[in-house]
Amino acid sequence: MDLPLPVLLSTGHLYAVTGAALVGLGLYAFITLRHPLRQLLAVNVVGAGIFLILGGLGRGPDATDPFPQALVITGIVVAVALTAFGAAMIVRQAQTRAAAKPAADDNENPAP
Amino acid sequence: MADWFTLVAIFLLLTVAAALVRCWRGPGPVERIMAAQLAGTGVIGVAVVLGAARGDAAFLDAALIGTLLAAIAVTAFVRGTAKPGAKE
Amino acid sequence: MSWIDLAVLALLGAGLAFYAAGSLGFLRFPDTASRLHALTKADNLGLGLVALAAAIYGGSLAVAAKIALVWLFAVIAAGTTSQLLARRARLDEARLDDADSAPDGGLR
Amino acid sequence: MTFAFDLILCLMILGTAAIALFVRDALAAIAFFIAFGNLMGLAWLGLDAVNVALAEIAIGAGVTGVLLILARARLLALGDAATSTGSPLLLRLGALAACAGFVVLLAAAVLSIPPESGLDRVVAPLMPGLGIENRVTGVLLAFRAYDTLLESFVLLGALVAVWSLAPAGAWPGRPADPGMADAPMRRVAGTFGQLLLPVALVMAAYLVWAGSDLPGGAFQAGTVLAGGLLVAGMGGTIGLPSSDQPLLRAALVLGPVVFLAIGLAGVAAGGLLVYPAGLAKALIVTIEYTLFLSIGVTLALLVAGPPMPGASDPDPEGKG
Repeated sequence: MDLPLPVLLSTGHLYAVTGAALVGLGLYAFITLRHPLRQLLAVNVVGAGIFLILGGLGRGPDATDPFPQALVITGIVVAVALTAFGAAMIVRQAQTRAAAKPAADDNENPAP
Repeated sequence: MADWFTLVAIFLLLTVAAALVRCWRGPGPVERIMAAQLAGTGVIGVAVVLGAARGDAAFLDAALIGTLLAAIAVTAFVRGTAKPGAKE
Repeated sequence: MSWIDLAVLALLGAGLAFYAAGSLGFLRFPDTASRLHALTKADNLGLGLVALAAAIYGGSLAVAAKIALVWLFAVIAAGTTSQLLARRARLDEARLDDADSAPDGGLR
Repeated sequence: MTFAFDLILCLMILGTAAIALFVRDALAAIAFFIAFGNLMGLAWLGLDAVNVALAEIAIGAGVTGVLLILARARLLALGDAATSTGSPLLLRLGALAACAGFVVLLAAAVLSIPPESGLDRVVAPLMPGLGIENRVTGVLLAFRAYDTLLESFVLLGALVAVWSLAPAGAWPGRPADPGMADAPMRRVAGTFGQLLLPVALVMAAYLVWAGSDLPGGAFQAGTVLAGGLLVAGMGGTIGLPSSDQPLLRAALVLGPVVFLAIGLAGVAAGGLLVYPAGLAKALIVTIEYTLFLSIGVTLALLVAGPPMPGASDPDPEGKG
């Protein structure tokens, strides 16, 4: 039961192009979003895109290349460590800001 | 037969998409986290089915890790915004 | 199409039906509790049926045992999360009704 | 047929990423980002890269999700709802044009390179020398062991950086109590944590042991362990240790130091990180087990965040 679907791209290329699109998406978001937590998300999307490019290009017709896999695993773990550091900095910045002006805190910030 | 499993994998992806529609529309935050969890269950289903389609038992390890960590996001979310040590 | 293939296909169909029902219910039901109901029960039954189909098709006992483990933990995780989410939803509703509740702690 | 699956999956990945970035509400963004992490795990399964799928699902859907949810909750408690506010139109248009052009160039470059698993043929003949069959673990811990060694120190460095963010006077206390204030929730999460932690330990040990021949490895196992520790912490089953506890610090540095020691000992066998002929598998498994413990504890503490003054500190001397 083989659906007559046109195979435009090889599997590797399809995922690699998706990775390229993710990199562009993440970059655009990083430039235009103002809030640091959202920019942290954008950086993660750029990273995921780059990993997908590496992984996609390593997917030959018969086997999957172990080298990009190893690089991507290392990249994912380092990315989560730096995301944790980024998130801790963002929270810490918000705390110092909140501590700096406790009086004007309630009415100035819009209720969520 | 493997094609049938891949077809099921595609349908499971579509149910994940349906869950994400609720995540988009969901009025309250609880719906959103439920949608994320439903996406997780869907992904676990797809991992099991894809493993069967490709005859690779290692996919089940991915599904197993998915189930173990499925509850972690929800547990973090339900804590709410209690300040450290402050009562709810 | 041997008998086993038919059984696998039937299980796949049933599993898919429950998945679809669960997701559709999650999409269409009016309030949080009923959505939680749809999400937790239907989806996990769908996963169980699909997993059973994969186990039968997989053939070896080790694969079937691991699939059973996957389903067991999925059910436990679903049970826990539905309890926690239901409690969270109730707390949020209680906080909405309180006249004097401080807005900052709310999760709206 | 598999092309249809890959195509739909890629479209969903792009869709969830776009929504995760541009939806107004912060929690919706994080929920979509968790779905994005799950779908990325499937993408790696689609590429038959199971080792990476294990890491992506454990980290993308697990650890990063918790990290962002806790960060958002803390920001909300400070009155910052982290909603994404737009930026001037001119900036948006300029950025859109630049990024679109960049994507076209990047895609063209990527399409000009035929996907090839060339290095697989280079690695394959060397594997019998190591005594393990998982080529990714072979690359990670033998052929490119240097990167993995540095990475384990990067993780340690990230934790030191996070700890350095502790407010004045909070050092060397405990991170903010991840437990739940609401009693019924704490009971449910507590019992779940009591069940999940041992299972996560067994699963992680299995992943490390299987990692030499089947997909798995220290990083995936460490992430599963971190997930188990976090759920147990949030359920109140275990308390987070104070940052100056000697046992904790030993666990943190155990992995990197053992890795470095074995690497330096390799100098006798011919060069940094060279494993003597017969011992390769034994050394690799030793490194993996110590590394997995350190990664698990480090990731859990990275998510828990810097020590906070408000956190209850039953034994102020930090004897623990």
